[in-house]
Amino acid sequence: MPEEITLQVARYRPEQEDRPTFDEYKVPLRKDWAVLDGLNYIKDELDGTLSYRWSCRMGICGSCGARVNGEPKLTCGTFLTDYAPGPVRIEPLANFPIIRDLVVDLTDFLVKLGAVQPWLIRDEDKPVEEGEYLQTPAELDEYKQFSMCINCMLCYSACPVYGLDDKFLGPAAIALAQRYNLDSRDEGADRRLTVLSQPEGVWGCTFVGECSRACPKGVDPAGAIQRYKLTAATAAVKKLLMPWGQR
Amino acid sequence: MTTQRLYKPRISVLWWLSRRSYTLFVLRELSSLFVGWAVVYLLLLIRAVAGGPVAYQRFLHWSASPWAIVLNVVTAAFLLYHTVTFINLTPQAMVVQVRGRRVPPRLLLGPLYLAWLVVSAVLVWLVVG
Amino acid sequence: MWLLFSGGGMVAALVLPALLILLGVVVPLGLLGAPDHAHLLAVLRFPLTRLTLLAVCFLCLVHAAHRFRYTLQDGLKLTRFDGAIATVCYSAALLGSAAAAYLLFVSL
Amino acid sequence: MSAIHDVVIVGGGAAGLRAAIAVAEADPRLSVAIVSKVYPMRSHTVSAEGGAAGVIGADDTIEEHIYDTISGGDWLCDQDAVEAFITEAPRELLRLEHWGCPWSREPDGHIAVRPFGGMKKMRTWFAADKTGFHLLHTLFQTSLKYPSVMRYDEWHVTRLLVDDGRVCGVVALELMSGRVEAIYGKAVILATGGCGRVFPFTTNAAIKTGDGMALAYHAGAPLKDMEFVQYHPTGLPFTGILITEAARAEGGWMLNKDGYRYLQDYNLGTPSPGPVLRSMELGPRDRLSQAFVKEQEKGRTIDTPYGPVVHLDLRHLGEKLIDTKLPFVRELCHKYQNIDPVHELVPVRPVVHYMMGGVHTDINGATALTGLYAAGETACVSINGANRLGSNSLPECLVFGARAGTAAAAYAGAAAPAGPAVEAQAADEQRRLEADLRGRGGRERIATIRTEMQTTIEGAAGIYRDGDTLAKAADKLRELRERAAVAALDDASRTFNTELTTALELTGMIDLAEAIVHSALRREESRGAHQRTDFPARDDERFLAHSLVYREADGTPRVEHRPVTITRWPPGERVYGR
Ligand SMILES: Cc1cc2nc3c(=O)[nH]c(=O)nc-3n(C[C@H](O)[C@H](O)[C@H](O)COP(=O)(O)OP(=O)(O)OC[C@H]3O[C@@H](n4cnc5c(N)ncnc54)[C@H](O)[C@@H]3O)c2cc1C
Ligand code: SF4
Ligand code: F3S
Ligand code: FES
Repeated sequence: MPEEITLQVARYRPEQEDRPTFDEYKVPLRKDWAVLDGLNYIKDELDGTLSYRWSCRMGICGSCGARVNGEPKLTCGTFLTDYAPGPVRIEPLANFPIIRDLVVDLTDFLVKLGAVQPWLIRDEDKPVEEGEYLQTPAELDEYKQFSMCINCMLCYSACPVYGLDDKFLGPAAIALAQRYNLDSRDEGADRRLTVLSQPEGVWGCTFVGECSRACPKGVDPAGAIQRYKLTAATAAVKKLLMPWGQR
Repeated sequence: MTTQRLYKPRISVLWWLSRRSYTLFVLRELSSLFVGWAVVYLLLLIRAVAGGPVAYQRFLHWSASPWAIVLNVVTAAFLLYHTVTFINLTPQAMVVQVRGRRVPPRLLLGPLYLAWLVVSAVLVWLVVG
Repeated sequence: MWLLFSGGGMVAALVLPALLILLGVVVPLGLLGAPDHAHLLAVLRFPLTRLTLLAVCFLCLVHAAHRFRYTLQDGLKLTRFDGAIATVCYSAALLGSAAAAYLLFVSL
Repeated sequence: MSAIHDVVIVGGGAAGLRAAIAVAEADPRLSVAIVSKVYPMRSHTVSAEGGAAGVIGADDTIEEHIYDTISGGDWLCDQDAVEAFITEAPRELLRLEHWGCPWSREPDGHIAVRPFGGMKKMRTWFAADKTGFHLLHTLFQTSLKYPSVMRYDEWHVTRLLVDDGRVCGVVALELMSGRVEAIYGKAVILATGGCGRVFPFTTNAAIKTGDGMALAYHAGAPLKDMEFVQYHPTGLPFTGILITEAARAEGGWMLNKDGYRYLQDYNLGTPSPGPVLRSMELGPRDRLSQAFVKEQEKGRTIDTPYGPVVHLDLRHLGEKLIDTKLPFVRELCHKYQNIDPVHELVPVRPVVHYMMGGVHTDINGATALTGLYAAGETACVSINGANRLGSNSLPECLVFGARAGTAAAAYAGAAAPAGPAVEAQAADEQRRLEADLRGRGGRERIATIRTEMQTTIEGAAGIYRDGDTLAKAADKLRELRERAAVAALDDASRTFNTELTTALELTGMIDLAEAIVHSALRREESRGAHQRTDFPARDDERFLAHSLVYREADGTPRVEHRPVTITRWPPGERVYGR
């Protein structure tokens, strides 16, 4: 195994340049080093000006996403040896505005997340004193997969539709809406319907399916969206047939 | 005070060439053109049949011309691609419950392909008779 | 709309390949003798066939139109012209279906 | 430009979010700001795996959970605080259920509980082994529904504004733009988590640099019981990634080099095939980590490039149980260690995990400074004493987050706005950061100083400590404090300058390292996680007391002691395995 590997890291220094460029660094190639360890080595030993996000380095906080050789990945869970002998190209996630180097602006997603009302909605809250809402393991399984999203944004980076039209709600936001819709304790599906059934909601998705392939947590947002299309379409037909019907 | 200068990447018109999976996707979507053509072709055939034996012969003759055959071979390929992708994606989009339990997606593929075979066989039988 | 689209997709997936391969490739190449005219006419005149064929044509065309609309928009970055593209695509599908109806129920 | 709120909360982890919701529910007219250096859902709470304790079973009682906690903490807990905590924990966990947290369930739909280390009954609620993740996302998503809660995402707080002994806001750096702003609040709640990153080998995320503790310490509030640092017995070598205690609670075994369940040699009970509460592998963390060091001394550990390890054996649990109850453990082992615990032994070693100490608060989260509150790992209400029990920390964040929120709301409703003096302080701080960006004179790399600090503190304040080493470490840290103040910065940019924030974090961490070392030096006894080889016995005569550490004007720490609150549980022997 070679001793070193070259990382080509995308740099964007807004105070100095108009567009991203690449800088090359040589970092040690060790068996258990993730791409993130390589970046940390650069930051600590070679060049303190490189900016990127990370925190948990155990694949759960969702902050360290970047494109590694073009594929959206969690850099803490992607190993350098898999790319030996290199070089490895590291770029910020696609489809987001770049703030600096590997750091992208996620404001858009947070606005959309709020818009789908990702919280438990009840017609009537049960007082805490009366204990838990019952939920069988099977009911839990119904939505569990969609509750695994770590908001890492790899799916947004992979989805060409989001890249073309940033009004599209996007995979993770819709999957999270489905997470609550499918929760047996929730009664807010109607309220979310208005947001999700807009043209920029589920209908924006053309089922490219890349989102699910990119997702490191097996959330399958593509599946969530297609399933929701059926729900939304049925609701629309119902409304057409019974315009005055119950809510 | 500072001014924020975000770099907004732009997608090129040829984005779908940038990754193999994107290209496959666009090909899948383009199959729609050939679905359209297949329907038109069938309609032409029906018109020929309606027009009597002579018209029908003329149609058969025309359909054996090289360019018609090439077009139809390409169409056939796209239609097959459409069928395979469509069937493979169906379980992802649909959840089937049997006795309150979710059927594992893989198990759904079997019946779908079977249905395809059965429908095809019936059609062939109808046409060839 | 989407229900029609996916319904059409499914119909297209199940029905079209066999028909087209048979009638568009195998028969013209002479690998199989062409079905005779009387037989086809009989099959086509059967009312159930007419209805089914109309449904198949309609669904498949809608499916194709819908998909092609998005392909144009995304593939060529034409989202701005969505309105126009949509009108053209769906009109074409409707026209095709009307032609099918005419052929199946009037000409035959 | 500067912003004015009623309550400013620093930190968006479990404690911070719970506090924000508490304020919003107490009085919707109060404006709440959550200022966090990372997006709230990235907070370290996300990494918690095992679960959250709260009495729910029919066979369990509040009384027993209190006793487990107090004895687990080697009688250094304030008993009134523990009582309040244990009583309120179940209700907080239920509230979370009502907000949608996907707790694991029994077949009949009720909440399921699992055993945990040091607990006599099964009372740990869990969401598979991603409890913290689900808890944090539930809180974050729920917080989105309150219009009075405003967020400052990726704003790094660098200073507390203090007007005549009263805290009335913070100064923060917006990472994206480099702006430095004052964010005023009648009350400020610190919820910035622990400081595991002071140590070289830790389960803690990169953001756990103890900023809140350092901020409070600088502003004049004392820190409490800083010498109590929890080592978790099962971390993966190299990465320090945690293998949750739940792995042992479900029946995992600790084996030494000879495949022997060595814990039986350390007064922790006798082995039996299944898990036994408060015994063997389910003993408390301090005792398990200490047993590891003894095994190492006897040469019965296994050597690896990343130091000695023992083995965690899960193979007998079977694939099915591992996949339903410990899927994340399997995922982590597979990804980061390239082994499959269904068939292979997992190499583990003790790793720094949790700070029992923190900003000294009362039972409502109020600190020694008016208007300043603290909650979560950054605070020390004194429910954890000398050793925290696993799964007590998440409910602590909830219970005391809520209490601090309610108390701060009540205070802010009545308090007067800040005086003009603080504006000058804010301007001062702006100038300081500007100057840092223009260069600091020094030449040393931040990473060099950080590494020296980490090795120093690990050598002196590890699992076992002694007076001489601690005294030497204290000197070394003083020197590092000076070097860090001028360490070089490569990066002069204002946009997302993570080197600047790293430098700010480092100076805070050195302060905390000094606080740890000085508190440890003064505590001449062994208790819980603090083991002195030169004073191996517990000394209730002199040290049934909390350490309080204050910062002198020149930066040196001054340690005082104050008595522990004992109500109904007189100090006794810690008995496990019997
Ligand atoms: C791997 C692991 C597993 C664990 N498992 C369990 C378990 O199973 N059960 C259990 O009970 N406990 C567990 N714990 C402990 C528990 O997770 C933590 O103690 C708890 O999550 C701390 O929460 P917090 O809200 O206090 O802080 P955190 O979640 O750490 O949040 C800190 C917040 O403060 C912000 N912040 C920090 N500094 C600044 C600054 N300068 N300016 C602005 N914002 C700032 C951060 O952005 C962040 O939002 C575990 C801990 C670890 C490390
Ligand atoms: S759906 Fe998957 S890829 Fe998308 S944000 Fe969530 S975890 Fe990441
Ligand atoms: S990649 Fe995009 S188009 Fe749909 S299936 Fe996924 S959201
Ligand atoms: S660092 Fe947290 S997901 Fe990679």
